[in-house]
Amino acid sequence: MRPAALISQALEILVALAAAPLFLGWVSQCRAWLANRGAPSVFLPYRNLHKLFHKEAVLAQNASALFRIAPYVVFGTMVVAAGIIPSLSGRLPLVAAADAIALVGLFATARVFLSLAAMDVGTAFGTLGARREMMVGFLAEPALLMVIFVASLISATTALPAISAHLASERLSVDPSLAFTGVAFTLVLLAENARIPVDNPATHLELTMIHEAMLLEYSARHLALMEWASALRLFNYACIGFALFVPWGIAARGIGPLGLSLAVPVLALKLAAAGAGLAVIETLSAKLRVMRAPEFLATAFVFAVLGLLVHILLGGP
Amino acid sequence: MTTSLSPLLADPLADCLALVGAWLVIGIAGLAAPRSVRYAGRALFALGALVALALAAVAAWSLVSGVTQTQVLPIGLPDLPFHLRLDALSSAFLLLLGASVAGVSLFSAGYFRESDGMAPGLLCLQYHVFLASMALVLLADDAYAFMVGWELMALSSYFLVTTQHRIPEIRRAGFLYLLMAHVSALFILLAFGILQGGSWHFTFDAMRTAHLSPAWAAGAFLLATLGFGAKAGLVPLHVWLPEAHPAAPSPVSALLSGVMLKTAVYGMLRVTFDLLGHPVWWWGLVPLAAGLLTALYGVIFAAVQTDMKRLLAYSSIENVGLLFTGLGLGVVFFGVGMPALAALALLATLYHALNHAAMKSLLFLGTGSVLHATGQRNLGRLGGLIHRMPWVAALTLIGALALAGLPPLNGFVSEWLLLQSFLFADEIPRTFVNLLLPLGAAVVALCAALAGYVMVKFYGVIFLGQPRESSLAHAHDCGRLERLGLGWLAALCIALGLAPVPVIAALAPVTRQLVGSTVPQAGASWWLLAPVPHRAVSYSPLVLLLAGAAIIALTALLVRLFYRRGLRRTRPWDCGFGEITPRMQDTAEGFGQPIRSIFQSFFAIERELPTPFDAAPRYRIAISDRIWRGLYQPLWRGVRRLADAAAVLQRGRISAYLLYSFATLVILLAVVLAT
Amino acid sequence: MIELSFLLGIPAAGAIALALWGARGDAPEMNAAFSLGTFAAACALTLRVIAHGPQLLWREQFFIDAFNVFLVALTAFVGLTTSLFSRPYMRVEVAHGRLNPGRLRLYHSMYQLFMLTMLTALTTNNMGLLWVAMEGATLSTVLLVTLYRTPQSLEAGWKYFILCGVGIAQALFGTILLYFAAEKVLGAQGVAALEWTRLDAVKSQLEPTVLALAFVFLLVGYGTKAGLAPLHSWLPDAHAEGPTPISAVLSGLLLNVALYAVVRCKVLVEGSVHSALPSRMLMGFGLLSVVLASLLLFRQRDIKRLFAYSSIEHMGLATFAFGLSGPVATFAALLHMTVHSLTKSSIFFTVGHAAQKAGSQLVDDIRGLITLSPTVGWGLMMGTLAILGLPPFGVFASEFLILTTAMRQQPWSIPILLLALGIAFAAIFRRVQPMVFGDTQARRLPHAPALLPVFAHLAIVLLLGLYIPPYLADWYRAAAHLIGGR
Amino acid sequence: MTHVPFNQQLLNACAALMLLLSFAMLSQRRIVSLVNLFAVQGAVLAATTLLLAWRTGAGHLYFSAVLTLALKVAFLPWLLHRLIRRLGVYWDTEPLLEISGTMLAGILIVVFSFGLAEPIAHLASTSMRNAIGIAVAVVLLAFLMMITRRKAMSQVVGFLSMENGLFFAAMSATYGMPMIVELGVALDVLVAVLVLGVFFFQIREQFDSLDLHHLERLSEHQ
Repeated sequence: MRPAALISQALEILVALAAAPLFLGWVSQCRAWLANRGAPSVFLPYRNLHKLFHKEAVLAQNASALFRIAPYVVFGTMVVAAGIIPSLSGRLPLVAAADAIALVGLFATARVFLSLAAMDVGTAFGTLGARREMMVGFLAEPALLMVIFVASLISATTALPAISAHLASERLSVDPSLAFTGVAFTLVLLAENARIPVDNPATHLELTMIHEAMLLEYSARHLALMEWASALRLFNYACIGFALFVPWGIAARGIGPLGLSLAVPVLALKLAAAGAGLAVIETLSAKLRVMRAPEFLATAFVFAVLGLLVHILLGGP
Repeated sequence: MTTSLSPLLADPLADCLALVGAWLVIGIAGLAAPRSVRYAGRALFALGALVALALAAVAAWSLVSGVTQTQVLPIGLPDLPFHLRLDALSSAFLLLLGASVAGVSLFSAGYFRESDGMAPGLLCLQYHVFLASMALVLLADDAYAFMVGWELMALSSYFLVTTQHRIPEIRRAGFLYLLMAHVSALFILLAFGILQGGSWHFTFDAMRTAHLSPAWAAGAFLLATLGFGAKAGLVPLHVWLPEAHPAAPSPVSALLSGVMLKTAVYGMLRVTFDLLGHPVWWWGLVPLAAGLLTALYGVIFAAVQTDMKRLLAYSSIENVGLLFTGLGLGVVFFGVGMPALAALALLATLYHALNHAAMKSLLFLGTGSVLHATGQRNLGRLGGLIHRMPWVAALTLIGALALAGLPPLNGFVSEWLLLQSFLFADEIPRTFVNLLLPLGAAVVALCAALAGYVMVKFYGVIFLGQPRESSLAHAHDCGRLERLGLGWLAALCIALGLAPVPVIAALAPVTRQLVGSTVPQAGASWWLLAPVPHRAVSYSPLVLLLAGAAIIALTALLVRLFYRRGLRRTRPWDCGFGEITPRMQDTAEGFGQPIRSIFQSFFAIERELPTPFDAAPRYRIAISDRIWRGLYQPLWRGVRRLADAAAVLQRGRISAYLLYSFATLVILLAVVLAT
Repeated sequence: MIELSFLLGIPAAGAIALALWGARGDAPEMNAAFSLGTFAAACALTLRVIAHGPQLLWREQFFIDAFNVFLVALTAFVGLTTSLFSRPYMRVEVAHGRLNPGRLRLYHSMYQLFMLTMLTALTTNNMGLLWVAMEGATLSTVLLVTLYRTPQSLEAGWKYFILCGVGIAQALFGTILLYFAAEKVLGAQGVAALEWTRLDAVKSQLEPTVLALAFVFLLVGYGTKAGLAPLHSWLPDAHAEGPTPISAVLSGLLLNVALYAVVRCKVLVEGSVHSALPSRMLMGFGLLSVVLASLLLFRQRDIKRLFAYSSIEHMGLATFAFGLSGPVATFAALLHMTVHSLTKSSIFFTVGHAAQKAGSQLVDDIRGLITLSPTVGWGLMMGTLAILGLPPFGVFASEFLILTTAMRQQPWSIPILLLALGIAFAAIFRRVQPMVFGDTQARRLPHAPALLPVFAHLAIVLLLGLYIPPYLADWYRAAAHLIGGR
Repeated sequence: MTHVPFNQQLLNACAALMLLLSFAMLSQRRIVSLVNLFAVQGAVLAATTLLLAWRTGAGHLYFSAVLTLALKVAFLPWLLHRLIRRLGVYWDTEPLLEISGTMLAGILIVVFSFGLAEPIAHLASTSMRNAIGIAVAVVLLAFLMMITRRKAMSQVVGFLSMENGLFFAAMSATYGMPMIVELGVALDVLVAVLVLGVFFFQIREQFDSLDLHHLERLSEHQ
């Protein structure tokens, strides 16, 4: 592979690492505005990470090695994931190693390690969180897979860049199946990233929290990695969304540095819009009871499958 | 080229026979000192492991060298001596057998002790007869030899299942197992009865050439599906499996789940593609639908189990479902004239068979070690073992992650292949079918995700958290031999996960034999798996792993470099909650609760909820199988009723008996006069 | 010639000798010795037939061909092993005070007489003599069934006597009709008109209607003794209440011989009646027996009754196979007769020992045999698995052929057979498993069981499952050709 | 209508008598007279045999006539009477099927057996082919009698009269069976009755009665 490809690959990852916390900050700022609160700085997440990294780590006595490895694994998987989602350019050597299905697999890996780590100390909240996380996951994962299936049936491949390139190449047309899957994807995104209505990232209200419950025992650098990883996850999901539904502006294979430099502002625009949209959804919707979450995700799953059927029935564009 | 090599390589079939014979000899040698654990329990099993390794090597060799050998043994029926045949298909499954048995036997060498059950010598005999009979099933080239091997397999494994024959439940399980095995064998027998096509030659060669009318052929296929399905545990014929597999000693459970179930898949492949030859596309829908149902059913039940071995048994049901799904998809593709895609689907099946053999054996052996260390099978009494038994915990983790289908381990590869082949289902030139099949993909995805759930429950509850019993404090890690066995299987999982391309290349002859086509490897290098060249689809676990490892290492390095602050151990925080006890953790039931509430309709649930006024409040929940209640119990009752009705005839009154004779006589005479 | 005279002479002499000295302490050995002699004679006869082909002896009154010679050998062999088994068994019975020397004498003498009738029935060429011998078999065993003089045994004996007597009377009527038809063809030349060989020669000219009617009578008659449902009612009682050696020979030999008679008649009738009627009847009886037996098996609690019903089931299977009547099916049926008699008698041996140990025939009273006496336990387990048709035992071989043939020729019968076999499997195994496995409070008995017969039988059955010696196979083929070969 | 020779008429009369006697036995409840009827039936049988022998001049028929006379007219009735006296069983209890019903069934059986004998009869060359039907009837009536009776003794008598029917059938169809067979049959019958005698005493000492309802224990119908 040529150095150009390597560069774009590295750039992709670095951008993701850098932009993920910012995106998180942006979303919470928008939420604050919508709630008529004084908004925190967009860079708050960076400060948090910095602070956490400089603290002394406190670990439960009976925490095993798994508990300490988990943050690195989760973080690592998220970074790799970021490396195979075309956010800036479609020319990504790593993509050869992992297509969309593998991407879903990567997310699953992260989730499993997260849950195992949460069960490791053996506290009430930890196991509770792990259970709920897996509950959300086992419904969200197939839904996401179905969404990707529709896209790959349309474009006859499961490699993300190829998909987005194919979709981008088409004339702008409202594919009904994509409409269905779009809704499904949004729901999955909300659930997977512990956003309202499934979870509330802002609180530690025991009975409702999912994601936070799993991190309770973490501190300092481990917590920092976990937080960063979850920011990355949100970022990745957003980028998947872009690649599938608004694939324009991603530098295709041929294009060189120029295309990249062009892609960056486009991505920024998309992220800003997406963040705002996310904030709006979160503000408008109310937190569901945990036991309602499965129905929420089941809806997502059904929508995705409907999208699949619609595609085969109408043959797509 | 084989001739230039040593005679050993020249004649793999003879080698296989020699090795199978060696197994039998080892088994019989066990009777020399049946009570001696050192001799029968350790030495002989270790020897058997070596034989298995050799068998795997031979099978691998014959697979790559692509020879097809036949041989006739002078035993069997007068007109039907044992025909044997070693071709790609049988070599592949022999490889599976040898590779996984090597690990299991190694483990067993350290596992079996003096117990109140059978003497080690007898175990040794039954165990090795079991292995030999499985090998015979794979090598058989005529119906009689196949059936002998098949039933011998069931019989020997029955004795292994009922090792602890003093426990009534285990006897019951054994009874149910042997009964189902025998009935399924009868179905298979009848399938062969059709296949020989009136030529009264029961050799597979005769069956390959026999011409059957479509109706007969379909009948044979359905009978075979019933027979092999019952053996493999397809819903609704699965009821025996979660009883029998946990009842056996763990190494035997490993063999039952890991290897024996695959012989059913082998038989299915053999009958469908080799003996019947030209399957009609709609046949495939039967195993496909049954497989999907089975997969979902199995994984859902696995999620709510509280006995670790039952949990694994149900997960085996799930995987069998996936195997049959792939097989059915293959039949459909082949039937509509898409051999390349059929090859892809069958490849997924074969690959998954290999994977499941490795990982399920690994996990069952892991539970065996836990069982030995703690004497507990109930998940509600385990926990925190990762501190006590690090080896078992580490090696089992690999198996659990693999079974959860996570990259870069092996479980994911076959899942990936299966999904890929589903992605082509919309190209099938049959309306409505191409509409329905993608839904199968949805089910598969759901099952895969649920498998993750199950594995987190399995691993987390056993090894993580705090010990739920004080007795667990002095659990001990497993011995060296057991470690070796577990390690071997874990290594298999990793190898199968990281190097799919060579494995697929090795399996290519099999698909060529079955559907006359292989999965194209164009554009693929040894590290890059690209089964569908015209679609830019590829997967490379190795690269993925390296990238991930690199990033993780880098992160760790950076963290070390810039933030070297200390690390302090203290009580868990748990939101500042006061004293925390093991009882505060989720129980197995608790962890399964979401599944239970979401898929309520699948279970027959009995709850025993405490009232606020209970002195000693108690919460009990019993989950049972609706199919058992809805199908088998009525069947049993029906037979009982029939028997009662028949008993009325036999009331001991001699006049009545005379009357029967009289009536028979008169009726027959009337019949004769009438004609 | 000389072999035959020994074959029939030795048991006759034995009957007389044991009638005189049957009460002596060494009578069991004498019994065994006579049986050994008979077996030797049978072997010699067999060798001669192998060497010189079918034999027609003693003014054509006796006829040995491929069909009956292996049955003769089998009968003599089982007779021998059973006598070996009954040595310790009967001693224990006497020790338990269930028998007195007088009855022991009756037992031994009648045992030899029974062997005589069996061998005569097998070897005779005269349908009339065949009838006489069959009736003689009943008479010689009926007093053995009632040997214990318990109420149950008397009842069993009475039913055995009446039902078989009536049945056999029908057979006599059939024989008369046969004679009647034969006279039309062969002319009134007395005995000759009842010789099977001659009848077989002219069977195509015999009057069909008469032979069809005759076949009904013969079938009902000999079928009663073969225990075909619904004529089977005497069988479980007689098997369960008599002393175990007698159960063994009744199951192992009498049923075979009766079925042999049926088949001989079938050959003649089919030759004359050019329709599938006889085969259909056999199939019907066979299926009915299999189904009814399996259902009645289901609720058995008495171990000997259990295996008695299983005998009905297997006889039914063999009859069904004869009804299928192709070379393959007939081959299978003959094989099935052989392996069944060997297996079933060995099972009865082990059951006898087990019942003696437990002092009861009820399944619930017999537990944990492999801890109590491993050899008996494993013997019973192996025998049961063999009779249930699990390989590598011979029963599997025959069932394999029967089922595959039926699948091809009479698919309609398959569901019935499947259900019945499944039920029978469940019924037998769920009773035997707890007997062999599990815990027991009973203590070992002093006397050593006679297990040589058990394992000898099982070994042969195992052999037949994996390897049928060529000459034996040739016999089967020749016999199959003789009977069903169309 | 051709002229029927005298001895032929006699034979037909004997045949009719056989049938009549069977019906009489069917209806008879006193065991003693049952035995007597059996003896008479034996006598008729012997007479038939003699007539046939005289007519055909077949030597072995004379012999078998003598055999019948000795066995079935003289010895067996004597033995049975002796047993009756020793065991004190004079009456049979109510039969399972009341007499009138039994009679009705008997009529049906006769019709059936004539229908059965028809194809055989028109083949027979013997001078009393018409009797074959009667022989079948006698056999089946004896069967019926065994079914309906409750006393061991009467069942035995039924058994023996069935034997008579068989002999009669042999006579009428083929002028008897070959000698060796007849001897064998006779021997069996003799042994059978002796065995039965033993039986009776065994049963008696167990249940002190010969009522068959004692013998209904071995049942599958718990």
